[in-house]
Amino acid sequence: MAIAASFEIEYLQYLKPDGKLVGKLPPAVKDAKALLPIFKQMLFLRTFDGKAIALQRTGKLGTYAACLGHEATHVGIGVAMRPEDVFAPSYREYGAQFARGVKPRDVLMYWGGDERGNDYEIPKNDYPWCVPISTQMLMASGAALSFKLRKQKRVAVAVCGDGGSSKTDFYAALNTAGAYTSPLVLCVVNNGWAISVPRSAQTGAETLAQKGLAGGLYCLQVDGNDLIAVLEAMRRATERARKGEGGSVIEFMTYRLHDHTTADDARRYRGEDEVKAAWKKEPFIRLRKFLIDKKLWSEKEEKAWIEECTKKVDEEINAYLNTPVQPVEAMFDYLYAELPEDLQGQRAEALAREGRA
Amino acid sequence: MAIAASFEIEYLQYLKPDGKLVGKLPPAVKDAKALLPIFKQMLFLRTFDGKAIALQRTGKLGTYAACLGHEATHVGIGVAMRPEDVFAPSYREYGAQFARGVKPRDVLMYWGGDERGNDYEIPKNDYPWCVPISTQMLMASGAALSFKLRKQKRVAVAVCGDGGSSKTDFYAALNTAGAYTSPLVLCVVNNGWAISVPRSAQTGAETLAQKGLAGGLYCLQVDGNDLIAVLEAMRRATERARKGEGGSVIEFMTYRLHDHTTADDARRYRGEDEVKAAWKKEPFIRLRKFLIDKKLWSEKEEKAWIEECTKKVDEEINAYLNTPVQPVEAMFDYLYAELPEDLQGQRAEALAREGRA
Amino acid sequence: MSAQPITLIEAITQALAWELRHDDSVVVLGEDVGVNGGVFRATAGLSAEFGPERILDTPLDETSIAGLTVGMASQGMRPVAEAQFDGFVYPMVDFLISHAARMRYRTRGRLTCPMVLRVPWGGGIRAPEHHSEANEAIFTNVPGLRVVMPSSPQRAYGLLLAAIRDPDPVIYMEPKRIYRQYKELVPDDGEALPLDVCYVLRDGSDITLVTWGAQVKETLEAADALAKEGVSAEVIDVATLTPLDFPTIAESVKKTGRCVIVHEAPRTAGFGAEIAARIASDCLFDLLAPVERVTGYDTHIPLFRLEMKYLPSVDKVVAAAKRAMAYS
Amino acid sequence: MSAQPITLIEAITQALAWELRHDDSVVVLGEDVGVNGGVFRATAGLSAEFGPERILDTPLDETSIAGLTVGMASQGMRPVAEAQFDGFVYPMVDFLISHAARMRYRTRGRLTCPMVLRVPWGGGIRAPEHHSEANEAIFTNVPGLRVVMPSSPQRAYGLLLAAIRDPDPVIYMEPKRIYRQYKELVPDDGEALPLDVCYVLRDGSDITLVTWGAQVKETLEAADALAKEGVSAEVIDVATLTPLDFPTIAESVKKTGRCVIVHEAPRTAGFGAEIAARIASDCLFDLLAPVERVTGYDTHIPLFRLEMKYLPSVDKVVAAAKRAMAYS
Ligand SMILES: Cc1ncc(C[n+]2csc(CCOP(=O)(O)OP(=O)(O)O)c2C)c(N)n1
Ligand SMILES: Cc1ncc(C[n+]2csc(CCOP(=O)(O)OP(=O)(O)O)c2C)c(N)n1
Ligand SMILES: [Mg+2]
Ligand SMILES: [Mg+2]
Repeated sequence: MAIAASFEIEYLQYLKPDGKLVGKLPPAVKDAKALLPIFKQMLFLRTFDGKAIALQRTGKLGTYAACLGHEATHVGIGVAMRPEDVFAPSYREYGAQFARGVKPRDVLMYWGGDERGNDYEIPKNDYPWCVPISTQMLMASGAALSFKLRKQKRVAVAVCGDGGSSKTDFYAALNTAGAYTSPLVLCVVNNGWAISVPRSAQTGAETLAQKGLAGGLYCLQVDGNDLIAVLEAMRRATERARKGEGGSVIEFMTYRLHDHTTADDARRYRGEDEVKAAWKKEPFIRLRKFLIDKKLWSEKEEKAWIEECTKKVDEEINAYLNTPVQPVEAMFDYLYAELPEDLQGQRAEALAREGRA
Repeated sequence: MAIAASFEIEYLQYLKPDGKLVGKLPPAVKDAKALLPIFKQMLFLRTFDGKAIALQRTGKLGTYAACLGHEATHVGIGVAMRPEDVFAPSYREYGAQFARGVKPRDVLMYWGGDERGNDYEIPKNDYPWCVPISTQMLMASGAALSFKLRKQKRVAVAVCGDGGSSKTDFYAALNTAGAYTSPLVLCVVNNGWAISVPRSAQTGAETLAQKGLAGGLYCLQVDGNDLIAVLEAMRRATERARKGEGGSVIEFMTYRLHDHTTADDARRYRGEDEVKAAWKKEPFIRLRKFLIDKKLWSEKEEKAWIEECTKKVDEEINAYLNTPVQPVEAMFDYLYAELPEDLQGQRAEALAREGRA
Repeated sequence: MSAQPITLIEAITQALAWELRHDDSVVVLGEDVGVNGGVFRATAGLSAEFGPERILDTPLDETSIAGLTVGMASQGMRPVAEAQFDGFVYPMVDFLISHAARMRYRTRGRLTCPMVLRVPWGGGIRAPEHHSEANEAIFTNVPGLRVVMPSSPQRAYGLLLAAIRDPDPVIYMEPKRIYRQYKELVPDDGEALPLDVCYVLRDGSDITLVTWGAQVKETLEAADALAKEGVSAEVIDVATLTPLDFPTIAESVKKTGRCVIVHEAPRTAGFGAEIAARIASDCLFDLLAPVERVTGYDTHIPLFRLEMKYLPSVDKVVAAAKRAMAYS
Repeated sequence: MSAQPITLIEAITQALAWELRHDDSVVVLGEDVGVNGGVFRATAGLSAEFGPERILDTPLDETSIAGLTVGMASQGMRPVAEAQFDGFVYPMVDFLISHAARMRYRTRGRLTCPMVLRVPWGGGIRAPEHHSEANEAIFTNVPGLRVVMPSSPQRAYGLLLAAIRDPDPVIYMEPKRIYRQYKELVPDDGEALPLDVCYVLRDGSDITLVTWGAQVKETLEAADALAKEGVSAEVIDVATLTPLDFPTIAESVKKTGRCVIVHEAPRTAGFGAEIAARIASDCLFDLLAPVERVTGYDTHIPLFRLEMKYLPSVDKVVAAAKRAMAYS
């Protein structure tokens, strides 16, 4: 039997759900201490997430997509990047965005129905939240190509979900990254569900990581609830990219512990048992245990830190709630660099309707 | 190192370019004799192709896409199918279509600028020529899904090129076939070029066959100039499909010996040497030698058969040339099952302009 | 007769269920349409009644949905696909234009494409980005399609049945803002409504108000308001945009001499332009006043803090009608 | 000054080369645009001059082309993408509408999308299916885009330079039927033409003929024919469809009182509807005759044996103008 090609896809896990290390620390985490600030970011994220849900429930926010359970993956992706890199999120990766400088108030503004949530100062070149599934993956491929053409040592990192890995744009992203050997890292956050559709219904592929083979990319599957595995996967992929060795697809195995969004009711389509089991593998338990075992963290410190987080998030919420609505002409003023004459009448009409002629 | 998944992609070749058998005949070809009628069809195809090019050169046909060099793949795909199966061609696979009952005059009508070329009686349910690259692949996935839902033991077979394997629709086709385990055979005819773009620029993937892994499909790479390998690959894939085991991607390695179409000039972008080398591996030389070695064929027989082919093709050309143009109302009469009232005025206007009010 | 009055979206579910029961070749497909019953619950209960082989969850890809739908339709099934929101139809455009609209034309009738694409359409529900678009104009310049938009539970039921039974592809756009706005008795009798008719919802003699979809409500309210001021407005629900029943509109405008067209999409090159253009051609000498369009502005519908300022409103319609009435 | 008169397509090549030379951030991408120089030869010679890092062959996928283009543009490059034919832009629609047209709007100006999509447009060259479509209407209802169509070598040059330099996305549709129809001196001086102007190509007093793209030629010929019969026709080349310079059209129609709009796309909901609608609103009382549209029929452009019967022609335009002249 002649063989045209053969492949192996590696699976990375360092920290098991019980907090025990498998083997030794990988190059991405030379010192366990380095995990501490990231763990604290994860805690901040969870605090934020809970408060945002509460805000929506009380009518002060629009539909909101929680990130409960994804914290290791999201924050890990964000901290693994350099400031000059470009991040292309879907709509859930606040953890990565916070690590890059986006403010919680921006997130709230966006879900609060205000475009200014996308107008953060840092990170200046990152992509805004992206509602059309996986189109960010392909835009990121364009960004990566632009880095390569301009000989910049920058990496484009994009995130989609397990559902998003079925989208044609995802394939276009990996195919173009492969064709141009461009510095692109495609992160597939496999949280088991795309709204009500389970991972098993999305594709016949055994892993989502292997989709990268379709474009000749480097493929990895990792435990996305294991911060260490996330960091190591990102190190490998971004280093390859920066060295000009091309793109990667990384599948992060995690679980969506919340409803899809606040507009969803997951009880319609998934069992309690599955969720309960997933709670045992969520990313904090193991990392907390690991850090406490190493004497790097304590319950007391955690309590104090969460209080700090709460205060900070409340400040952000207030900033959001106190931001006045944009004036009506904002509808027109960001459409083109200069408002075309053809639209000036409509703008004037809108102003006149506000008694601001 | 933990492994998440591993894969091997087989390469099939039975008849080497010099006509020597590698190993023994595969299950698809129990008896060498069975190759003879197929070889004759291939000869018919080459006769037709040459005449069609000549017709275009003399202004009697529009742009035409030749199939020179693809005969083993095209005819092999066609003969491997059953009448009740459905075929979805791109725009070049006359060999497969003839095997299924399409008439040469239909092909000529189509390239001659007449929609009636798509209105053949047999095969009633096959898809028409498809200009938007690879969209036929996804329609075929829909057809395959419909067979599965209706519990029909039919297979949908679709063909695209190496260029077409970059198209998002191709990925959608394989992903949906995998998700639904539907009876779909995706044939990628890798002839080295997509107009001026070489295979190497389409993707970073080592093989095009491996793209099927993205959807968990059965993947094969075969020598597409080796009729026996083509037949065996099709046997495997259609049998799997008919048994409910799901879809396949087969990459047929061949070469486009002609310009992309009669509107193209390949000398602009590829060297003579490459073409010369490819001529040595084209599908007739080896098969003819094999059949003559087996005493199943002779030069004399070939000469006689080609004369027959020529006569038959000329008849078809005459039928095409003698078909009057459709009346102007044909523009309207196949748009909806019944012409909506809103359009009747325009139809009347068009008739009136012909003095046929 | 449905024992209880039902909403527009319930009427859609009722029509789907009727046709699934009566025609084996009908299947429903889309993202989350199965067990979950669709994000708007249009397919609620269908999976339980008809099973996963008739109600198919699809992988998350609109190109796939469109391509599978065309593929199935051309092989004799009658698929009813759902786009989860208006903003997600763009990846379907290629299959709709290049294949659905041409299958019959291209093959001289050998293959056809009896499919429906259901699209929850339009703004006003405080939804995220891309969940509020009025993009019917993408399809109205495409021959071979029908573009249909119901504006009441009864019409939703009858027009959806007609759409599914139609031998050609239909884009069926559902004004999501009025999915649950009010209830109506909708007999579950399998009676389809014609797809080539504009509905005169209110007779009037002074001015013709032409609209479709969610704006039917505001337009009827505007007619009420105008009536109080002594202006008799005729209200037409276009219902099927293309192919258009223009004679009904023309007849009305010839009678009233004035016309305001109301729609949610951006004004420039919105479908209102077509209606105004036909009036300028066929009713020119009947017009007493310029034809006005009350529409969304020529900008993207803003996120929800501003969206109501973007949408046509009762007072915008009334103001336009009064401007028209000032001519005599 | 180009020493020799050049064709429209040569003017496009000249504009691309100028801008590639003068702006490092400009790159060209598309299928076969590299060594092959494009299927229409619009990029002939560019790969040799600027190399494969500025002139990029893409994999065969229009979604990829659109997505890469938006991705590059939003990171500070100025990509000029090519769709090989009009019939292949549909897979690009999602990126153009959902991202290109909204990048600035969505981010309040933080990111922008200075890109151009070049689209060989329209019929009449005896090409295969999907190589002859007039689909500008897909884009004209989309805020945030500019839709531009040149109709002469000089305008092709100046408008393409403007399109590339424009800070927002431009769909630049090239009437392929007149790519090589005639030559003009086109100074290679890097001078752009304005994108917000309709061009009055011929002054007249009896009737206004409004058109764009390939039909400019037939329309000018019709004006000649009408002149012979004593009818003075003003001819306007719209050139930039959106945002539209309607004042130029209105001024003319107010003067002449008659208007015929000529375009190749299907009539219903074609862009001609918008122009007619605006006339019905803003010039109603100046009109002496109904506004007529001479257009493609509301059907797909047929394969080439019939296509000339589908397209607007000189005599169709003349006949419409004469019908308008019959009113007084
Ligand atoms: C093109 C498109 N289609 C449909 C939707 C509606 N939608 C929003 S999120 C979602 C599921 C996404 O699942 P997945 O990719 O797994 O990401 P997750 O939400 O689980 O993070 C769907 C269908 C959308 N936003 N865009
Ligand atoms: C969507 C689309 N884009 C572009 C084209 C123009 N085009 C026709 S054939 C072709 C190359 C196809 O190459 P390949 O898929 O390798 O098939 P081959 O012609 O070699 O058989 C291109 C770009 C098209 N027909 N459809
Ligand atoms: Mg998911
Ligand atoms: Mg090829």
